[in-house]
Amino acid sequence: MKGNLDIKDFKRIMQSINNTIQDNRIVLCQLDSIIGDGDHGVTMAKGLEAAVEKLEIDNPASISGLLKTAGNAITMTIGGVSGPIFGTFFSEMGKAIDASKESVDLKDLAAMFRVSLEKIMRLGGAKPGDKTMVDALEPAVKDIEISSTSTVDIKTAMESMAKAAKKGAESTKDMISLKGKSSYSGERSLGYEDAGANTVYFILSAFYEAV
Amino acid sequence: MKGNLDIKDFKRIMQSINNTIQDNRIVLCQLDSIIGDGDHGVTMAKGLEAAVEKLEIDNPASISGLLKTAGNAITMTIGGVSGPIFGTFFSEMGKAIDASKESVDLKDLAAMFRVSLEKIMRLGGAKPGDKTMVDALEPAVKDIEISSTSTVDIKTAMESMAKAAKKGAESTKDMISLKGKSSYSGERSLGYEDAGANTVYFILSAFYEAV
Amino acid sequence: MKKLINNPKDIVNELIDGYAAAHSDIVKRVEGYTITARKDIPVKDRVAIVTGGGSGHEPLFEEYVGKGMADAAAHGQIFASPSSAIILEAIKAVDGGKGVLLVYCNYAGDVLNFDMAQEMAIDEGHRVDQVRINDDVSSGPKDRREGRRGTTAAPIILKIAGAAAEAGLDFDSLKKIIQKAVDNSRSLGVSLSACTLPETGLATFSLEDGKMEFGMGLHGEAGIKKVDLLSADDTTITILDLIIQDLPFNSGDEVVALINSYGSTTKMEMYLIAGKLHSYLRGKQIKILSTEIGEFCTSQEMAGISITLFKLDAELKKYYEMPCFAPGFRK
Amino acid sequence: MKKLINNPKDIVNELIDGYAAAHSDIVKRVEGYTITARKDIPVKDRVAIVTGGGSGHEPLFEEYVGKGMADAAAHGQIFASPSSAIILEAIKAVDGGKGVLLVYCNYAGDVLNFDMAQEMAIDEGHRVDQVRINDDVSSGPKDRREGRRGTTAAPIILKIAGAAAEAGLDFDSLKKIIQKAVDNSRSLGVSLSACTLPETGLATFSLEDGKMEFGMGLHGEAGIKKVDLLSADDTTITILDLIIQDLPFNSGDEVVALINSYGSTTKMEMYLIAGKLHSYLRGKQIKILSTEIGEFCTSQEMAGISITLFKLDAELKKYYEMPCFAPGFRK
Ligand SMILES: Nc1ncnc2c1ncn2[C@@H]1O[C@H](COP(=O)(O)OP(=O)(O)O)[C@@H](O)[C@H]1O
Ligand SMILES: Nc1ncnc2c1ncn2[C@@H]1O[C@H](COP(=O)(O)OP(=O)(O)O)[C@@H](O)[C@H]1O
Ligand SMILES: [Mg+2]
Ligand SMILES: [Mg+2]
Ligand SMILES: [Mg+2]
Ligand SMILES: [Mg+2]
Repeated sequence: MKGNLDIKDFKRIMQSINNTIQDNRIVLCQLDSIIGDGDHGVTMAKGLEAAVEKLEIDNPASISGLLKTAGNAITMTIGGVSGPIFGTFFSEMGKAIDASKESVDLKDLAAMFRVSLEKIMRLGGAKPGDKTMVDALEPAVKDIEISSTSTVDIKTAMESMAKAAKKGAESTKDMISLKGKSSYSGERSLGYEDAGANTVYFILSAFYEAV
Repeated sequence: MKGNLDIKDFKRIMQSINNTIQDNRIVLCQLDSIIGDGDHGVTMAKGLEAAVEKLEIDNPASISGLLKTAGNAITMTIGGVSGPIFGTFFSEMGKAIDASKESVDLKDLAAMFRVSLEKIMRLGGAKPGDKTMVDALEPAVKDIEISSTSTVDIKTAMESMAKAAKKGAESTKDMISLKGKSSYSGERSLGYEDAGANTVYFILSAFYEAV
Repeated sequence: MKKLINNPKDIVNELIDGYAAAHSDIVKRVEGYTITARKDIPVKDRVAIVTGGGSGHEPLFEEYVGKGMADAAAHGQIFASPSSAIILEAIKAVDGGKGVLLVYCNYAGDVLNFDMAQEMAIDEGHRVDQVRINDDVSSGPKDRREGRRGTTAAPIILKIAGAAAEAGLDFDSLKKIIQKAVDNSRSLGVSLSACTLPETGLATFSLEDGKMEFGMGLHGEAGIKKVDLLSADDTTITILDLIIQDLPFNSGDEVVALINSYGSTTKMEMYLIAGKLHSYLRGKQIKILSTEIGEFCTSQEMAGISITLFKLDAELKKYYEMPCFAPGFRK
Repeated sequence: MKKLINNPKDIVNELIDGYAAAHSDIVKRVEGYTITARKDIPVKDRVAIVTGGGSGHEPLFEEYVGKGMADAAAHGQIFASPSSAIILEAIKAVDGGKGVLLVYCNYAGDVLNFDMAQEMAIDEGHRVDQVRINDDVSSGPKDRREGRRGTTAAPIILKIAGAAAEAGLDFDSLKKIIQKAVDNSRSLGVSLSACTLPETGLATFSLEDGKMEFGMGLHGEAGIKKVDLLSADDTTITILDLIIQDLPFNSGDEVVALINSYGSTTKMEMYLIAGKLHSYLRGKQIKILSTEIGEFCTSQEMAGISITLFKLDAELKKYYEMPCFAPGFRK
C-alpha cells in the first residue's frame, strides 16, 4: 500500500483495467443488448487491448504521457460512443498533470478525475440522470474528492470510489435514458442498468485492486 | 352399395378425394419434407381444388369427360412432378373409356386403373421399387384386377384396393429413392415413406368411402 | 419463421403483381398467368429465351427477365415447377417467328412440364428446343451429369443466352452456346439452417446446432455430407476443391465467380468468403474476370451460401461482357 | 444463429479485404485502415464525399462507394461508429483540394467521431463540413428531427450527393442539396426477429412468436410499438401512413420508393409489399418514379423490412436519374 503512485503503478493499473474489461466483455455486451445495441463489451475490450499494446510499444516516460497514450489509443481505435468518452477519460487525466510529475498523491488523483469528468460531460453533453457512464463517474469523483480532504490512503480512497461508482451504476436502473442508443428505448429503458456506468465501476475497481 | 358407377357417383368420388386431400395437406407436406422438398401436400391440395372447381364450371356430360376434365385441370394447374403424374392418373382413366359409356363396372374400373398406371410409368419413367407413387399404385392395380375376376362388388374391391395401396405406401419405407427430389437423399431416404405413395392411398380410400 | 404475407394460397400471384409494379420500366405480367416477361414481347428477328421454375427462390427467375437476358419466365407455385400450360403460354407470348429456347433447371418436375409444353408448342407450329441447367456437382457423379440439379449458375447461363440471342445467333448456334455455358458451369453450396414453406410454416428440414451440410438442395433436399460448422475460409476451400476438380478448372483458366446467399447469410459473411476465394484461386493461377456477390437463387430464409465457377473462352467472355438490363442482373 | 466467419475479432478487417478483392474494378482499400474508397482518389476538381459508420449493416456503407456515389467510406467495428482517426484518414485520402463533405447517419457515436475528425481535418487545413442523415420517423418527434436516426435513406442520399458532386457543384451548393435530400426522406421499419452480434453470438433483443415491432432500430434498439404479426398489406399501410403524414407527402408528389430487407426477409415478401405500396400510393395520387427493392441496409440476419419515401423536385430528380456505378447501386 502506497502513499503515492508512480509510473510503474500506472502501468500495472492499466493492465489490471484491461484484464477486468476482458473478463467482463460478455456481461457488458449483455447489459448493452437489453436497451442498447449490444456491442459495448467487445468495443471496450478492443479499446483497452489497443491501449495496453500501445503502452508496450511507446513505453511513455511520464504518468501524463502514459495516460494520454492510453486514452488516445482508445479514442483512435474503437469509435462508437465509448471510444471518445472512455478515451477522454484516460487522456484528460493525463492532460491534467504536468509531464514532469513523477508521482501523484490522492489530491492529484482527485483533481485528475474531476478534469476528466468535466471534459466528458462537455464532450458528450450528458448530465447526471441521463443514464450514462456519467451517473457512475460523477458520484465516484465526488467520493474521491471527499477522501482527498481526509487522511485515508489511496487504496482506501479507491475502494470507496469504486463503491460509489457501483452505487451510481445501480442508480441508473431507475432512470430513463436520454443519451446514446438506449435513449430510443425511452421509458422501456427503466429497470435496466446502463452498460457504460458499469464499465466505470469495473475500471475503478480494477484500479483499486492494482494499487 | 352399387354394382355400377355412373357420372353422379364419379362427381361424389371426386369431391370425396378433394376433401381427403385437403384434410391431409399437412401430413403430406411433412412426409415430403423429410426426404423431399415439403410441398407435396399443398401442391396436391391446389390441384384437386382446381379439379373440383373446373368440374363445377364445365359440368361434363360423361364419365370419360369428367375424369379427363379433372385430370387436365390438375396437370394445367399445379406443375411439379405431381401435376403431370396425378393429372395423368385421372385423365388416362377417362381416356380409357368411351365418351358414350354411361356407367362403369368393376372390370371397367380395373382396366381404367391399369391404363393409368402404365401411362404414369411411361411418363415419369419410374418402376416399382423406385420409391414413388408407383409403389402404391402398382400393387393396388394388381389388387383390383384380382377383385375384378371374382364376384365382389365395387365397394369391397375398392376397400381392398385402398388397403393394397396402403401396404404399398408402407413398403416404400425400405426403399432408396431413385426418382424425384428425394432421390438426392440417396440412402438417407431409407426409413421414411414416400409422400406421393401416400397420396395414392388417400385417393383410393376416399374413392372407396364415396362409392 | 415469421413472414410478411397475405393470403398464403395467393402468394405467387401477388408476388408477380408486385414484381411487375415495381419494375414496370422493364417487365410486365402476362395477364392471367404466372408469367413475367419483357415489356416488348413478342420479340422480332431473333430467337426468344423462356426460363422458369418453382417459386420460393426469388430473385430466381423473375429478376433475370429483361434486355439481354430471358424474354419470359414461367412461374410455378412455391417449390413446384410451373405447369405445362403456363410454360406453353409463355412460349406463345414470346415467339416472334424465330423460335423459342427453353432454358431451365434440371429437376424432375421441371423436365416433365417443360417437355410437355415443348411438345404442345411444336404441335401448335412453334419451333422449340431446350437446354437444361445442371451445374450442381453434389447431386450426382460426373459421369452422370445429366442427372444433376440446376442451381446458382442460372443467372450466368441466362446472361449468356440473352446476350447471344440479342446478338442474333440462329436457333442451332444459340442452343449450342447455351449448352456450352452449362457445360462450363459448376456450383456447390452449403446450408447452415432450414427454410420454411410460407404456406404451411413448416421447416423442410432441420440441422442441429453447430452443424452444416454440404450439397443440400435449394429445397432442403439432403446433401452429400453433414459436418461440424467450419470457418468461412475452410468452407470456401472445401467447396472450391470439389468444384475445381469436377470440371476441372485448370491453371491459366479465366472464370466468373458467383457467390450466392441462400437467404439469411449476410453480405458480411459473403465478403469473407470472397476474400478467401480470391486468394485461393490466385494460388491456383485461375484468373477471375468478375465476382458476382449477392442473393441470386435463394431457398426462402435458409442460411448458407453457394459458389459457382464459370469457365470462360473468348466467345463466352464476349457474351458475358455485353450489356444486360434485368432487375436482378446488370452489366 | 450460425455464421460463416473466421477469427471473430478480425471480421471487419477481412470483410473489407474481401470486398476490395471482389470489386477491384471500382474500389480499393486504403491500406492499413478500415476504409473503402474509389480507385481514383484523391478526386480532382470537385468536392469529395466521405460516408461511413458501424459495420454489420452490409451493403451499407461500402457498396455505396463508386462513381456517382461516395468517394470513400470509413468503417467502424460491428455496430460501432468508426473512430475519428479512421474518418480523418478517409478525409485526407479523398481531398483533392476542393474540400470534403461528410454524409453519415445520425447516431451519438457517429456524431462524436465525425465531429472530432472534422475538427482535426480543419486543423490540418482541409475544408470539411457535414450533413447528417435522419430519415427514421420512429426515433423522435417531428419537431425534434435533429435527434432522429439515419437509416435506409442512406443510399438515396449518397446517390444525390455523388451525382451533384460529379456535376461539379461548389462546396456550399453541394451541402445545400444534400441537406435538401435528407429533408425530403422519410423511413420506417418493422422487425420480426432478432439479430445476433457475430463476435459474441448473442442476440441483441428478442421478439416473441407472433409479434412484430415497428420502429426498431438497426441495432435492435427498442421501437415504438410491439403488435401482433400483421399481414404484408397491413404492415405496408401502417408504415406508409406514418411516413406520409410526417413529411407530409401530398397528392401530386413524385417519389422514389425504397423497400429494404433487414436481412432474412425474402424477396418474395418484399414483392408482396411492393404490390401494396404501389396500389396504396396510386390511391393517394403519389407518383413513383422508381422502386428500389433489396437489401440496402441490414441488421445482420434480422427479419423485417423498412420503407423509405424520397420526395423529388426537378433538381433532385435530375441528380437521381444521373448514372452511377457503385457495387450496391447502379443507375
Ligand atoms: N452522451 C454520452 N456521454 C457519456 N456517455 C455516454 C453518452 N452516450 C452514451 N454513453 C455511454 O456509452 C455507452 C454505450 O457505449 P457503446 O455501446 O460503445 O456505444 P454505441 O451507442 O455506439 O453502441 C452507454 O452505456 C453510456 O454509458
Ligand atoms: N418419376 C416419377 N414417377 C412417378 N411419381 C413420381 C416420380 N417422381 C416423383 N414422383 C412422386 O412425386 C412425389 C413428389 O411430388 P411433389 O412434391 O409434388 O413434386 P416435386 O418433386 O416437384 O416437389 C413423390 O413423393 C413421388 O411419389
Ligand atoms: Mg452499444
Ligand atoms: Mg415435393
Ligand atoms: Mg416441389
Ligand atoms: Mg454500438
